[in-house]
Amino acid sequence: MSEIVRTVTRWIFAFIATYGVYLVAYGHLTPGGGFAGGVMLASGYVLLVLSRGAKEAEKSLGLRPAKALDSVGALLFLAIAVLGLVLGQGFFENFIQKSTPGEPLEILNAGIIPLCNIAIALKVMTSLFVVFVVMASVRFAGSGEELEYTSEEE
Amino acid sequence: MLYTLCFILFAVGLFAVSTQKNIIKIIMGIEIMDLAVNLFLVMSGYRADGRTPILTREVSRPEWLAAAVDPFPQAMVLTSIVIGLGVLALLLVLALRLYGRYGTYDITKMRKLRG
Amino acid sequence: MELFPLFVAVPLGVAFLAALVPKRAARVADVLGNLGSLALVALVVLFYGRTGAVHVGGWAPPVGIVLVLDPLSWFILATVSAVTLAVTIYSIRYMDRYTGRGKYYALFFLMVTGMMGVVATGDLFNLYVFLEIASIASYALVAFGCESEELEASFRYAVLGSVASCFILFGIALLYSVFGTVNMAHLAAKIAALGGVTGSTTLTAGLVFFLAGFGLKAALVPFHAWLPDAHPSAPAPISAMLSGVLIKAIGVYALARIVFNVIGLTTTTSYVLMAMGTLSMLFGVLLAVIQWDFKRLLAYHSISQIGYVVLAIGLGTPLGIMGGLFHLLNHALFKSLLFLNAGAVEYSTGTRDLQKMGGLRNRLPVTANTSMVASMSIAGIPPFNGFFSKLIIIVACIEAHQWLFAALAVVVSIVTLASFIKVQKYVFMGSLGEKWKSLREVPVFMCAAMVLLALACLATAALVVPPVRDAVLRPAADVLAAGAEKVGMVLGGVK
Amino acid sequence: MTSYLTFLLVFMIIAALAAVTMEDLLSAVISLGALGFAASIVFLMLKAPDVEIVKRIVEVLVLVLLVRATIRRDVETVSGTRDTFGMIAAAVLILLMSVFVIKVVGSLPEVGDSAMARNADAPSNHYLDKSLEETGAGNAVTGVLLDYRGYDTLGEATVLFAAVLGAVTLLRKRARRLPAGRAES
Repeated sequence: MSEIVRTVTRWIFAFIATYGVYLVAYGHLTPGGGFAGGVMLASGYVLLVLSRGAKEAEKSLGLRPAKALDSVGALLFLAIAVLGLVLGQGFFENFIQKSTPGEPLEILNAGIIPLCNIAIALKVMTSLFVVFVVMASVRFAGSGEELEYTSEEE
Repeated sequence: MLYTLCFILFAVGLFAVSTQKNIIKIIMGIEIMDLAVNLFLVMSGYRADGRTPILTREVSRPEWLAAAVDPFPQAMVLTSIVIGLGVLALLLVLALRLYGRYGTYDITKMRKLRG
Repeated sequence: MELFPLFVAVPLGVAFLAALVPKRAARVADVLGNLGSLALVALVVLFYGRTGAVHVGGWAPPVGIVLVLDPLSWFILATVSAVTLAVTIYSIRYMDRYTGRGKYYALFFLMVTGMMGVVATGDLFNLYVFLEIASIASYALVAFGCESEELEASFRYAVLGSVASCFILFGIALLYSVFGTVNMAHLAAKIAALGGVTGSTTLTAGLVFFLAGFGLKAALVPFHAWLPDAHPSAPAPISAMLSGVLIKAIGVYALARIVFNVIGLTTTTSYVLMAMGTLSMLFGVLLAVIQWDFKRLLAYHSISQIGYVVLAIGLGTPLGIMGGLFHLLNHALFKSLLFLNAGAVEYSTGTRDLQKMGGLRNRLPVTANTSMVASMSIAGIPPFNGFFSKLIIIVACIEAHQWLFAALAVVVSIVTLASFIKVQKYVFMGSLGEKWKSLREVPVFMCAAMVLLALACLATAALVVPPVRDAVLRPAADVLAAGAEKVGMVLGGVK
Repeated sequence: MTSYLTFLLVFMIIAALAAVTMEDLLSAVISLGALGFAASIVFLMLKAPDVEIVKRIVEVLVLVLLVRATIRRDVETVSGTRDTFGMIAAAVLILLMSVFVIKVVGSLPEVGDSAMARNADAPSNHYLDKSLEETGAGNAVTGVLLDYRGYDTLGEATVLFAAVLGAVTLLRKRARRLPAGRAES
């Protein structure tokens, strides 16, 4: 991609990232939430991949760390759910809100909801990013099919 | 009246899935059907001149309660949209691999499997 | 009862962990997978005979989601865990042929999570979400070997599966737009108050959408097009899971739960179900007899045996439902065993064509004997479990004065017997081809899995004996037979 | 309000028909994009901002994915309908749909009054009423998604995880190892 596009995307990525983080952080107070924020951040990274190609985008977020982050995000969300069970109140219990109900309409008072929001956003972002890098790096020769996909060699 | 338009959109999607030869068109047909169902769900939750189901400091609680739109279909649609995206990603990967193997998007040419 | 969500949390955790396993550590994935299935079997044993509801997140049913354990869902969970245990043992050595062991176990346990979620939930939209998990995982698993026909079979299966999911979601949207709730017990109470299906046209429309959607997931006749392509091209352990439990847990169980417990069975719906069941029976077995590809033949037989189950459950009489559930368990066991045998034969000879084989009996003794047990029970030979379940179904048909269906059931059973004699003759009997002289028996893990399933087949024959039957089968059948009225207590007790 | 909605929905049906019947694949994909963005506007008019944000961004990603699959030098345009079997199945399905539409749409409530208003014991009334005290979330939709029905969202995150894992497994370079030592077929 031309030089202009690359610098412009670097700037735009900053705005997209802040908007995405805002959506996640204020998910329970204003429209938005884990999904919207995660998808927004994913589109930011996809912009980087498209403008700088899969190889160079490796620096900002590589494929292998993204896959690991994806599983970690999922495990984090499962842990929050099971934590409710462990604390004896039952699966998916909003244990923080039940024990210490904060003052309403403030940012950090919705118990496990902000935590779940962050876990979901992390997960959605990395999942979509992995799908894009994987599909962007599939090359087709005219005749048959040779995959340049950088999956680990079996 | 609006529900009929949703059904028509669903029928267009169904028509595309069952008749088109091109794989990408079939995938688009599924996308249209999914969209029609999501639309139907959000419409079933709409309340005449209602307000968004988000309580903020500006609006008084009783007035908001009287006019707020149903939040539950919106939660269902949010989940359904992301499921649709997941299915689409998988279908496109299959389509790309099939394109790599057969060199065409035409489903009738891929007759390796007997009926 | 608080630990009931572990049924979903354990396979989910195993799936996420297996995805993290690097490719060099394939054995770690194997160990993880088998530990997971052992944990599931332990959970099933732990929860025997208990009934109850878990309010997820501490919210009462119509507001929150409720997980329900009643004898019927315990029965299906037990079937799924039994087959999962055998399949994970089998795939330790079988999957040496494929790369990406960690990914295989992750997708496999995601499919199991989906099935467990569908069976355990008492909430319609939740059932849709977990049905979607099981379906997406099975689309990817069918095309695990990335060969041309596997990709194509998986694409057809994925397209038809997505259409089915859209139909099911549309059905849920219709019910929500009229009744405002998706909790099964709450819905059942409201529908009963409205006077059953005849009450509102939207309800019949919803029922039609559910029949179409779940019919497609259970491969009933008008919607069976995907099964004969998808099951043979999947790796053997996966086709065993698909035929054995997937089409039952998310197809037949979900259909029965909604038709019986939520909407309530009327004579028209029971006739529609019986018609679909009989058509599947006939179509499946007639197409199966002419097949020469081992796994494709088994796939067609799956369609016909599912027809038996749906016919029996469609009868609506307590005996019919009990026969259907009993056959569902038997079919899960002997059909997965047959697919594992087909996989073992393909593992050693490399081909699935019946004509190329012959006389493998003395080279593959364990496979031959277990396949004999499975063939006898699917064909309904007296001492084996298939005979008893088919007998109960036929008696139930006669008791319900459905002479035509009873006769057809007998005819189909005879044709199944003929088809499996053909299989035994071509694959195991006869003279050993010179090409197969150098064959050795399949690895020990695969034999262990097949022997385990064969013993399970023999053991389930005992389910006919009254004391054992009343302990397991009758309470499960009573849940369905109770239909919509008693559902309040059963499905999470919302009044 | 409903006049705008009907106009947008008619526009969407035309865009859908165009997407399905158009020859050139790329323009078909673009009209699908138009359909998606019109849908997100409809969601906005139906007072569903959360859904609108997610739908808009997902539409962008879907467009990029679809364009990725269609832009290639040697993609010869393939269109037209499938063999007779496809046509018969389509005819039957569409017939079923139209019979159903005529029968049901009469009995469906008007778009304005929601299921929540008609059923007093619908859970949504509880969500709106108590979501602030019980879950602390001003946004009732996020409250429902993450606390009242958090189990759905766990299932939903697994769906995305399964889809991505499936995509990654299907695109790995070498899927099968040579059968070690078994009789070569």
